[in-house]
Amino acid sequence: MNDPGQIDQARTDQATVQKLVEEFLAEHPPPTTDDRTLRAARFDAGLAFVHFDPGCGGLGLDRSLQPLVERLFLDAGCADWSARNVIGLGMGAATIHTHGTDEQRAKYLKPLFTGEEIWCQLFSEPGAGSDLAALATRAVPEGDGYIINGQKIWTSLGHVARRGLLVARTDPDRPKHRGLSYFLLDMTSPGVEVRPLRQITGQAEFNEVYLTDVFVPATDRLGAIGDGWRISMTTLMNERVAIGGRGNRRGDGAIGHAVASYRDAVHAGRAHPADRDRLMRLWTTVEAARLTNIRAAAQVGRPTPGPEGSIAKLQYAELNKAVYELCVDLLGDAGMLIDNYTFSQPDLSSAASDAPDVRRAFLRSLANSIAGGTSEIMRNILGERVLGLPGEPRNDRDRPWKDVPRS
Amino acid sequence: MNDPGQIDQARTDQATVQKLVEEFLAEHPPPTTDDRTLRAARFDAGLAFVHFDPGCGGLGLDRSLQPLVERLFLDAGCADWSARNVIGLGMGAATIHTHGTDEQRAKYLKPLFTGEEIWCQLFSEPGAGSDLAALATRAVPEGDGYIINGQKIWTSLGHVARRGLLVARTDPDRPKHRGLSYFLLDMTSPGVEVRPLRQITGQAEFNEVYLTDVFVPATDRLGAIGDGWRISMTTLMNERVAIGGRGNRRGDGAIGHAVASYRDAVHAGRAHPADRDRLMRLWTTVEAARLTNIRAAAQVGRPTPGPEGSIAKLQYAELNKAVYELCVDLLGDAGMLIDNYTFSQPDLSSAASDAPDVRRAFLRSLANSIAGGTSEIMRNILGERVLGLPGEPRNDRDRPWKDVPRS
Amino acid sequence: MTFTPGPEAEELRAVVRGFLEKRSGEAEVRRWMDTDAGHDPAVWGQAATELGLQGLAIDERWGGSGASAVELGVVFEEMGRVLYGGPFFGTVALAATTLSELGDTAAQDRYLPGIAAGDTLAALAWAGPDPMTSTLRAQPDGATGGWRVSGRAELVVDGGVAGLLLAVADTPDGLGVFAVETTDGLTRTTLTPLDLTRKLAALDFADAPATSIGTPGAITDRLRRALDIAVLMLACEQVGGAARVLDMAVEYANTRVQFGRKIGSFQAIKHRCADMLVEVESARSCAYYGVWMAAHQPEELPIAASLAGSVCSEAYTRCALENIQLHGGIGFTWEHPAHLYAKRARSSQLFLGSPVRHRTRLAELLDIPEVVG
Amino acid sequence: MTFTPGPEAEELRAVVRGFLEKRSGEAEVRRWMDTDAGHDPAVWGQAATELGLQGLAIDERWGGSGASAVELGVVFEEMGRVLYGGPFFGTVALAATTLSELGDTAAQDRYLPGIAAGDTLAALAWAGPDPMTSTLRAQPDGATGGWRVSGRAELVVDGGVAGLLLAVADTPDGLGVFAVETTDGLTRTTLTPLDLTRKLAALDFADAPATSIGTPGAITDRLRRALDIAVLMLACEQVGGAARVLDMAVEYANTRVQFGRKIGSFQAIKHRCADMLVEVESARSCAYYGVWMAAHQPEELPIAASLAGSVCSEAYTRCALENIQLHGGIGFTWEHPAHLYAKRARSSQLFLGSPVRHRTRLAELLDIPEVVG
Repeated sequence: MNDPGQIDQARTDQATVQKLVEEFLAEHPPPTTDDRTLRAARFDAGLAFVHFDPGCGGLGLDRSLQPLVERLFLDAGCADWSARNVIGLGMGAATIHTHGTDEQRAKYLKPLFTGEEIWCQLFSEPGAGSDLAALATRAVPEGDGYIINGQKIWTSLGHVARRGLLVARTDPDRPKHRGLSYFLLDMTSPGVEVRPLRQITGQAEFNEVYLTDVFVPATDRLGAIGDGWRISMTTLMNERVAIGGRGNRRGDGAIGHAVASYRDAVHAGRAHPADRDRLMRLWTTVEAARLTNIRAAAQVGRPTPGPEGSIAKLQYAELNKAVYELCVDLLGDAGMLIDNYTFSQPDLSSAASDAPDVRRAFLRSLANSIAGGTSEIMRNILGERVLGLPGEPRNDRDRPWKDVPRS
Repeated sequence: MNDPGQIDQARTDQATVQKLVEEFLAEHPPPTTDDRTLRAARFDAGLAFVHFDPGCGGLGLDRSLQPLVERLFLDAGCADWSARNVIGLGMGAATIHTHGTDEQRAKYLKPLFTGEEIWCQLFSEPGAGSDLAALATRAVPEGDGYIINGQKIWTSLGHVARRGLLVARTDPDRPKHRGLSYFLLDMTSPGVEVRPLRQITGQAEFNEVYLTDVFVPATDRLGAIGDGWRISMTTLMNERVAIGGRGNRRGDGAIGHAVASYRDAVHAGRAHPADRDRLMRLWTTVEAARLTNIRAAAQVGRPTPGPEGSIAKLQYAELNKAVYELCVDLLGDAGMLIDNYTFSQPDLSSAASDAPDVRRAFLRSLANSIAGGTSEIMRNILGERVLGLPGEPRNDRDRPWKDVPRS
Repeated sequence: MTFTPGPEAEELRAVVRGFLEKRSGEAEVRRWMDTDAGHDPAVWGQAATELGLQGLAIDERWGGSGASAVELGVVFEEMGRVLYGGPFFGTVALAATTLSELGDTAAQDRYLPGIAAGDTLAALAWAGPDPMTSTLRAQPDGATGGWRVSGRAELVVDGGVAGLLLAVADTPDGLGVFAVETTDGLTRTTLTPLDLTRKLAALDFADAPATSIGTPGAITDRLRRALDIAVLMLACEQVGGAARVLDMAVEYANTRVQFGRKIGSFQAIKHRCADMLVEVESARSCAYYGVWMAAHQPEELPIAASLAGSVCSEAYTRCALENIQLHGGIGFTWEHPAHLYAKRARSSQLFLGSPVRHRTRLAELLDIPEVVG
Repeated sequence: MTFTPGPEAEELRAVVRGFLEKRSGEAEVRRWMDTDAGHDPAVWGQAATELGLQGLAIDERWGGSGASAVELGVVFEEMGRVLYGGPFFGTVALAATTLSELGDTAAQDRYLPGIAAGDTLAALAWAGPDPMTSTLRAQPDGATGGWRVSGRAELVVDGGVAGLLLAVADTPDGLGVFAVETTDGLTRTTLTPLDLTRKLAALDFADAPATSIGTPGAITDRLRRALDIAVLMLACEQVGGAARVLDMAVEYANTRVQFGRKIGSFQAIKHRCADMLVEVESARSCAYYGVWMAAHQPEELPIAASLAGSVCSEAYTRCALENIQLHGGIGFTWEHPAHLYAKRARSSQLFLGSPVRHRTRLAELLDIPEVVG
């Protein structure tokens, strides 16, 4: 429950922030200001991440104010970088801000925000998906740094990223969660090889990243040795909020495509009387999920996203699949076709298309309940960390990592 | 896959059995033969359970022929005892036939079949539901028998039963599954107290049975000491088939009520355009389940029901709930009412009503996915024993029962 | 936009919760559910005089507190949580709201003070599935200058105990609302409700003398608005109940041991609880959004009401049935409270518009066409 | 009643499975799915000449084996299991069945031997969602005594490679079926199918010369019957595919280790597999029942076909999507076969009547009324 005093404070802050942004925009009119220049100035003004510390792109305000700021800049016609640098903005910045040294914050946050440096995430491995803490990529101390060897997978933007959020094992003799460390990897380092990973749409949004004797200086380790798991939680919590929290206007996004598909089908005489309730059932569930997101985002006084972010992630994933499945059904025979399966590597620089091929969108949606934590893992988190139910019996938690069975 | 030779044999047997029943009915015309007399003669003729041994009410034929025999007798106008002595006929007979001594078979099977002796099942306990093997009712040897103490629950027909299928713990120092024994309990024994258990429909179909220093002679132990778990599996497998295997004609049973409810709703102007597909979706699923049952029952050459019976049980339970939920929805406002919540103890002697109060049927259906093994347990069985997936890590299987945590 | 109830509403919640836990615990609910009255008059009186609940959203000029739908929603949420059996829904959500919305000051002067004081029990009666198409009939009574109401209302929430009946009836000029206070020409038949904690009666009006509230034919929009607010109060009740059964399920899963483990450690149970949580939070969002819109953006009320009306009632039913399943056999017994919630959920799902009807209305409001032929 | 395929059918299954595993493994399927032809002519020929699959259900007088729908169903089940990419569905399930059912012996003499021998690839073409309401048009060609077919068939299974096209077209006398063998007046456009293992083409007929099969206006019932049999063959394919993805899921769940355990030991996975098993067995029952009825109780065919048409396609889709989920990321890659099955499932769900259309037809057959207004 929110504290009354905090809420009053939040209302005041909202007005303050609104005023600051207006003044900033008056000084840096978006139509006549170069995008990167504007973003650099915005960072310096503390309007990049208002909940970050002053000097780090923020003003030390409440996290709940950030969506308002973003909206004000978008409404003023500024470019939307949320997709193009989704890992950096959505997860990297908060992780570096929370766990970084002053030097690391100074070095990485500004180019991340301006878009000069795109970030990617090097967490998952072929043998460590849901069980992320089982990862096997090794980081061995050498000189004033570490030598990294291993293979990462599901690296979106890996082919355009300048930097990567890397978790690697520094101590295989400790239990799995306690032998990990977190690194900020320069993707241009020798030994980093990025290979596209073709997915069921024919495209390759993701990559495999092979790390062979890659040197990372000790100054690019984030947090303490062995603290990698705890730090990666910051990244993942932010990821779930970022995934679940998309779309802010009623009827936007996938459900909007479904409404359009339904109208088309009715118009073409393809719709079935039962389709309307199927659509409306999804519409109401999507709208409920959207409202829950707004409620969660409006919670003031919480420095980081909590496990409730898994509600949004879970709903987003399951609903997106169901919505696009409906879209394909509404196509009738044309649902047996697709625009193409041509191989390509999107860099996410164009905003999401207003009218995607819904068949492609359907195929793509199948990853929603897998990437960023499967729906099964989300339900574990909700059950254990939100509702307080007991965990399963584990045989992998307290043994040295090297002794735990793996596939 | 069925063996070709077996299938040919089955076709011959079918004709044989049909002829035997016709001859029997000519000799004992149902309209002029007293029901119990007819059933006694039927038992002696081996037409009670044709797959049982000769002399035990059977002819040693394949189990798949039994449904045919039942149908022939019903079609000839014989009384249907399947509900009135559901435990005895559905589970008790097969268990006694499989595991009993010659004396036990001779003593119990005939009065069970004629209906002279109604049977009940004394398995579940307040602390042992899904985890049946955790049961705490003790059987301690004394003289030429055992003294039983404990509490059983969910005993349908307990208030009219003459005999009970009882599982009790004979050795608390052995692991849970290995310290149990199986008894045939005379419900008129001193120390047996049957108390009705009121359920959410207001009725009490089930009972609690308190056993206080009840003596059971050693001759009424079924099978060996410590063999209770294995024997109870025979009972449970037959139970699942009995529960799932109901209803043999297309459109019979709950789905028939739903079709009628839908017609009424359409007629009264209460139905919604989406209701028809909702009904038909259930109709097709019910019909598919019915066909799967027929397929399973037609499998020849299998002496006892296998774990596939859990498919039927699972489907029956989930579908029954969904079907009656639809029936209530189709009532509109009247779904907010019920005929009554009056306390009563049904003895199942009347055949299932053709037109039950669907609101009551809905409430009753909520037990379908609990009684006789929850749907969760059915899915465990299908996953582990049909599909061969690994079990969960267990801490209760190999320790002495007395050391295992219980609630 | 923030539509979560604010600090004042949360303070109110704490007071109401404390009161209901003390005066309407499970034992009280069970004791009164077996009576025709369904509630303890002393508790009702206390709610009115000490807490001012009946008058919470009634304007101050009629003895109320003039609070908004947001605060009233909190009260319904708390009542839903404990299955409070008094005629609060009929009296406050339906009758008082209708009087407030219809804006007939003479009727308000006459009836609202009694409701706010806890002296008047009231109900809204109609015939047929939807009040807006009620088939009760009213005709002017030339002799008295009043009206006469006829017809049978098959199912009236709190209709058995209400001294004041507001009958929605058709007239030659269109739909009207009529106050019936006498017992002349009125026959009440007590019904057996699926949900024993919400009393139902059938009412037969036979030329019952009545007073018109507002002008027949001119009250349609206002009545529709009153009903939408009532739908939202029902949604709040449903959120309270759904949250309560989730608590109950989690508590049991954290206690019951089978196979040597707490059953909540099994994914079959844990994931079901997680899905219930999603349902509850979805329902809560829709209900809170709805009452906020009722209070602050009335033009959004129709969409918000039907959104809540469909989402909250289905969420409650799913959670309540899941709670029984999760409890296993014990949840199927009369002695365990699980069934009381399941019956309330199932029953309230069919009241004031089924989910599918609310979704159809939403589609109409959003101009999403139906499929013809 | 026993409707499980009998011993002869099971012997056939063993032969077909062995053949397809050897000649149409995943590598072959992938190689050919990137071609327009979609299949290896050598394998097609071998299927016809060595195994007699194309002619299995064609009468012996035309070089077939005269087997029933039960045996043919087994072949489709096995082909569905490996996603065999040859034009078997168009040629056998649609064209040969239509020729067999229409009973025009001249046409049968002319076309069936070529199909049975594996020399003729064929397809059934229509315009619009349902062949029974095809909007292709045919008119008599006074000059030749034949017919001319016009119109665009947007989506024809195996239409790109078929030398024999059977066009369902409307005439002044009613619906007819017309054989088009020439390339005059015919334009084929290759389409990109969602399911690359089943080739699709759009066909434009512009006064294409054609021969009528049977009498226009008099073939409706027979064509409907042929389509119902094709629906059942599709259902058998779906059962084969669904069973295969279940196997794949179980195998992975029994192999993949996370959190120090095989993932199949987690209830979240295990129960999902159990639900898949229920789906597969339900689908299998409906498909087997359907082909049995087609062979032995033709009056039951319409109900049996639409039952299978709705149940099997939904079961396959659910299992195929679940299989991807169960595999996690690897199941989302192009290199893993999971997506091939998902695409086949999704695509065949929309072919020859969607599940909701089949359920609507079932309701009509069972005289279950629709809701008007």
